[in-house]
Amino acid sequence: MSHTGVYPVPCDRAVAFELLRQMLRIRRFEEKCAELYGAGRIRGFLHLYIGEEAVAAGVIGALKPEDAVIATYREHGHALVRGIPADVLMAEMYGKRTGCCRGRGGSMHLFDAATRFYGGNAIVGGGLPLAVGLALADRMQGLARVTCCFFGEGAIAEGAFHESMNLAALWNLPVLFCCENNLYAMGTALGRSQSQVDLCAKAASYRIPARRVDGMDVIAVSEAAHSVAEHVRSGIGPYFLEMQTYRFRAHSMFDPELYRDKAEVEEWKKRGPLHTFTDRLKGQGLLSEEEFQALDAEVTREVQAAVDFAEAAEWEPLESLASEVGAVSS
Amino acid sequence: MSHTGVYPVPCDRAVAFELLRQMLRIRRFEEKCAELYGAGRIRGFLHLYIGEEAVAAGVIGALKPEDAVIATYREHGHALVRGIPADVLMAEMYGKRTGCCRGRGGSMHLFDAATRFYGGNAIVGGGLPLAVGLALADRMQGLARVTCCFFGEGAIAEGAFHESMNLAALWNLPVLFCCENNLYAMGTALGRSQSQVDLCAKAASYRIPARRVDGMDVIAVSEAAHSVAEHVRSGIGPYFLEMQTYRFRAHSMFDPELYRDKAEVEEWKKRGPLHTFTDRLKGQGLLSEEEFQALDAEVTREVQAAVDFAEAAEWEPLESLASEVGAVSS
Amino acid sequence: MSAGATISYREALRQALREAMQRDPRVFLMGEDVGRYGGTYAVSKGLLEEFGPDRVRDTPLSELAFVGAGIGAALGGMRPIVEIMTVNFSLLALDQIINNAATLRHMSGGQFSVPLVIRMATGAGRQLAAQHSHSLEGWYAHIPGLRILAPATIDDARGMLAPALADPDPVLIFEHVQLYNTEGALSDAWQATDIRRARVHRAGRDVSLVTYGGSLGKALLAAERLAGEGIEAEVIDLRVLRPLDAETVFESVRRTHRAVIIDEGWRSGSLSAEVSARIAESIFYSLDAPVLRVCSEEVPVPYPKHLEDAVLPQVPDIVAAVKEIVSGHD
Amino acid sequence: MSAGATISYREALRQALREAMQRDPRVFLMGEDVGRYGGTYAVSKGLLEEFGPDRVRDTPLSELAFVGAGIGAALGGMRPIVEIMTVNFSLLALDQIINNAATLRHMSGGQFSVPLVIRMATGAGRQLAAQHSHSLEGWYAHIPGLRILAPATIDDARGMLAPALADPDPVLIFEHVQLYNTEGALSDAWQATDIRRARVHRAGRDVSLVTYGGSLGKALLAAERLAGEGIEAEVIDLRVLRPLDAETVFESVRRTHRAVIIDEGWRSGSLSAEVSARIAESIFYSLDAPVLRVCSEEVPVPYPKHLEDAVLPQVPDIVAAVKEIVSGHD
Ligand SMILES: Cc1ncc(C[n+]2csc(CCOP(=O)(O)OP(=O)(O)O)c2C)c(N)n1
Ligand SMILES: Cc1ncc(C[n+]2csc(CCOP(=O)(O)OP(=O)(O)O)c2C)c(N)n1
Ligand SMILES: [Mg+2]
Ligand SMILES: [Mg+2]
Repeated sequence: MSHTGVYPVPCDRAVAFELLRQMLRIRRFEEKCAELYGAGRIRGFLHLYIGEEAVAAGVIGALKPEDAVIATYREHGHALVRGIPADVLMAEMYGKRTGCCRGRGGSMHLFDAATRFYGGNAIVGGGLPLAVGLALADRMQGLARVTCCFFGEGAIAEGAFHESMNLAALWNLPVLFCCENNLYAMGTALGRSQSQVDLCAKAASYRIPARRVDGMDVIAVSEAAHSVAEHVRSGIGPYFLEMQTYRFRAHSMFDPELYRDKAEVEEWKKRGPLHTFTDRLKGQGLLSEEEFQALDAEVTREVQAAVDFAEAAEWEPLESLASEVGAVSS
Repeated sequence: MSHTGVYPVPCDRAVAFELLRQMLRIRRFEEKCAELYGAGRIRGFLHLYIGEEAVAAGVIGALKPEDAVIATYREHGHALVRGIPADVLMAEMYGKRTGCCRGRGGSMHLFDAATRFYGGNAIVGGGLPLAVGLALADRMQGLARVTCCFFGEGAIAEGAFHESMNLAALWNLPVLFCCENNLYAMGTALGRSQSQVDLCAKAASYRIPARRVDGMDVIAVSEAAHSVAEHVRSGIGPYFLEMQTYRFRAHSMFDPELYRDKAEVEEWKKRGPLHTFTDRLKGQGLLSEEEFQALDAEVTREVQAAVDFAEAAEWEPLESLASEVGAVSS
Repeated sequence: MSAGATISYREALRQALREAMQRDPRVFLMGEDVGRYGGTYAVSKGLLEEFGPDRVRDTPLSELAFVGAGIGAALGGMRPIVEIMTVNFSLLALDQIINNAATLRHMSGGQFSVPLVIRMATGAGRQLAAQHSHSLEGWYAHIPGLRILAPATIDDARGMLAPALADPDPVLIFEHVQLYNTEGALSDAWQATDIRRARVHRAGRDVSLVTYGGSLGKALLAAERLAGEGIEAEVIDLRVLRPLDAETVFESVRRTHRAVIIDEGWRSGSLSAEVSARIAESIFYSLDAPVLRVCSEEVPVPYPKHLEDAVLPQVPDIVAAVKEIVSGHD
Repeated sequence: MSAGATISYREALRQALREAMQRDPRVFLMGEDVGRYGGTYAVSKGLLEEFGPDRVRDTPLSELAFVGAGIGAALGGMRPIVEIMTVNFSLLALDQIINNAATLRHMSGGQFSVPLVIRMATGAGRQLAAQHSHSLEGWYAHIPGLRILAPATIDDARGMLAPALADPDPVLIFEHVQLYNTEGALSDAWQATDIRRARVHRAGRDVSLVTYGGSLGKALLAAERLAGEGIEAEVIDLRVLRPLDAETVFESVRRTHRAVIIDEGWRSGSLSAEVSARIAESIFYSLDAPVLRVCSEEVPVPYPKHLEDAVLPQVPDIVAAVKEIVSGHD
């Protein structure tokens, strides 16, 4: 099912260009975040998605506005592609009151009601049962919507994965399970966390159809996502999509990366989703270097504007600390 | 893999007779328990194993004294076959101080250090991680012992099952996973709890070898258990054994059995492990009616002696209430 | 159901469920064996027939996932009532309750809320031993973002569900197992049940007995006995364990100058500690005597009746505690 | 390691681990990323190289199963040290901790015990937001059968592990995330660390400040400031949260007649409540003023620093509380 190589981009230029643009937005946004983290403007944990951009761009690009998305703590890319404006996101990264969560969530907890973006979850596997529930609500309300749930291959070892897959399959719920298999869960390689490293075989044990995709190839991801999202939307039941990808950066900003070889990282970087796709578009005459530079400049401006917005924003006032807590304590 | 029917009993008479005796001990012990429950001598929850005797008799008969056993809240049969004396067990059912757990555990929490019987667990799936740990300890200590873990098919939906299977397989641990598939978890039929009702297919997704056995045929169970226990003992890794069986009684003493047809129960009773095996032995000339009657009388005496023992036993004194609590509270 | 009729606590709960489902198509009930089995404590008996399997939804044994699915369904526009069979199994779902249900409103900066009701049976007294006798409602009351209710009366069993469902945030309802069979008359007040306030059940001038749930009956019995000895105890049913209505307690203790708290939780860290601490910090100068607590002994609950009785708070313990501070040093 | 040398809290923990594994071949360390990654907080860095992958065992993301496996391994003769990366993830393992680790000795009538040590990071202050900032050690202290330790000093970080491993029953050690980088000199006393007693850190006659873990430093700072204003505060580090050494607290309060409890847990139902309640019930007549508490605000912990700071107990809050009762009504 892997589509590596330089087969012709099968979609029209506008679609391809949009995929490129989304990947570039993620890349530039996160590069800036890393810089801002170093400067102490962003704090807490910061998990970069760099290297994995094709996954969020390809999958979320295949969803409809009425669909729902659930992601992990490595979700800046998903939030951006889903349509949360970069400035509001950046303000959230700073913890400012104009952030999408009024600053309360930060990097790991991005939420947006307008785009049905249900987070941002810092508990590995924590989003899976929520996705089942969102899909259940859709089904009970007769809404033909997809709930798209992202999680890492590390989450597959969790009981939450098992229980959620079974429930979704048992009740034929419209969940698109998107496994971002980047081969590591922090420092733990897939082979040291799973007795069965063929993740699609796991899906089969719930009778959930599964497909494996080259997660470094945004076209392959996008094509697969379009087709399985339609499957899910049709009401037949859930689908499991494994995207084989790689994170180019450390797990978080505290990770000395003792567990993998530099050479392995370099090898994967050769397959980097941005430059391979750019090359491919250029090779097919769909993109010129000038166009790329113009796009990059536009994206860079967007990111800089987001930083300016975040810098200028105010802090949530202390008096509002206890608002938004549900049953307020006496 | 199912051996129903009347193929010749392939083991020698003594072995067959012992299997029959163990099944009969369970049956008579539990019939008495049901009676005592009605009389208010046994309290709390009481889950009868009647109908499933071939499983405990066959599997535990295949273990060695140094092996470990973990069971569920439906474990009187396992405890009896494993060698906890009937009188000590019955005293525990009463909650008396001469019970195997000094009365603290009762029906759902039978334990015995001498026979490495690690309970009795009233949390569905709660014993599975313990089994993994016992097996890990054996492996780290270089002991070629089997940890045999019983659980119902209902437990398979729990995250604990998934995490434990993966861990055991990943670390090649000597766990014998024994699934007692009696088709119902309380009132929930297998098909309403699992999207994939082929349970051996689930085992495969952890790369754990699996075998399905007719759990109403004690010889089939015993043969399978002998062979897979050797596999496990050899250090290759865990094994998953599914025993297809049926409980003839209600889930517990409070269950009105609204969820299944009387006819279905009657159909399964025709395959009752005790009478089919007795008939088979008789048919092959390995057992006479007199011998059966003598055995039954002996077993009935054993159970009556256990009742007498329990009746005569004293209650644990109140002063000892707080003993056995670990870090004692100030 | 009109006021004045005598019904059981179980029936009151069932009427509340039925009414909720009749009134609002978004309401549904989900949990283990709520449907075909009729509910472990028979609370939901008959509802499957009335509302069908979509709205009275049996789940597999997957506490983490189906509680999480309840949260997701609430996010998705439904009004789920999730039954966790007993509090003992809720530990498996705790991550979803604490890290998602209780935090989503806050983390999302108020964009999302989780209008979910979780019901569960709690408490000891049925000789179910250590794993099936927890009283953890006070423990749950530690978590900001949750509302914790403990209906102790027929009125509250009947009346708390509707306002709980109307709450935009998660509400946990703890039903003490010993109450299901109790009977009583519905008062006129049930329709105006207030899930923010404690209730004074019996007026008295000499001491305030503060309690909730399964212990209310014991406190009332103790008050009667004390009355026979000329001591007039006021009895307060907290009803809402979080957020605590401390003011009602304070108002009482300001008059009686003495308090005894009765709580089936293990003493250390039970809700009784919080009530005592609130009194000590807020109305210290109103006190004429130590604030005493009658709680469970700090041991896992043993199976035999005499030991279980010794563990749980009993009427004579309450009477003794009151006498200690009423006749004592002041 | 000789006394007098300056080391970090992290290094003290590591030395304790190394020594434990050197001394006893039954001891091993197991948890997520304890090996190749070097431990999330780098506590176990270097131990994999020294002891090999069998004894420094990376686990998959399966908190329930690997904690349960630790319990099983302890039953099976090993002395496991299980690291749960942070207390936030321990919720997934709670069933095993409460229903197995804490109860097995009791349920088995004393036949089995669980000599297991579980270590985890706890606490807030690093801007990790709502799902990664829990302080639940006081909450765990509710459970009979567990011993709960909170090393607040370099001595305790170095000295608590050995007696914890020598304990035949489960011990949970909570390491506050803010302490790992703190440095100090080991005193002569560390080798005789007593895991049953609280410790008076600073003598004082006017008020008793009772605290533990990450708040000890704040209490000591507050005491210094108060000393500048002529108020001499005694500072008590509880160290052992269960079973509580209330006697050491009582002894202090009997002299100072005033107490303030500082606890990073959310106020309602935190350990501070238990300490206050114990004082109120046992030495009420020694009190000259209300027992006050300085705890966390009852909201999920927000990401931005100014809001997080506002949630957590701070030195000025402690100073203010003391002044309220020292200059107040008496
Ligand atoms: C339940 C839980 N356990 C542990 C952690 C700590 N942790 C955060 S991310 C992570 C690795 C997850 O790996 P994976 O699911 O593959 O996602 P990736 O980070 O590779 O995107 C771990 C162990 C956590 N957040 N939640
Ligand atoms: C975690 C948990 N959830 C729910 C229960 C209540 N319960 C007890 S037995 C049971 C059914 C279990 O079915 P299965 O595993 O098939 O075993 P069987 O009773 O059929 O032997 C349930 C739901 C429990 N004890 N533990
Ligand atoms: Mg990964
Ligand atoms: Mg079953």
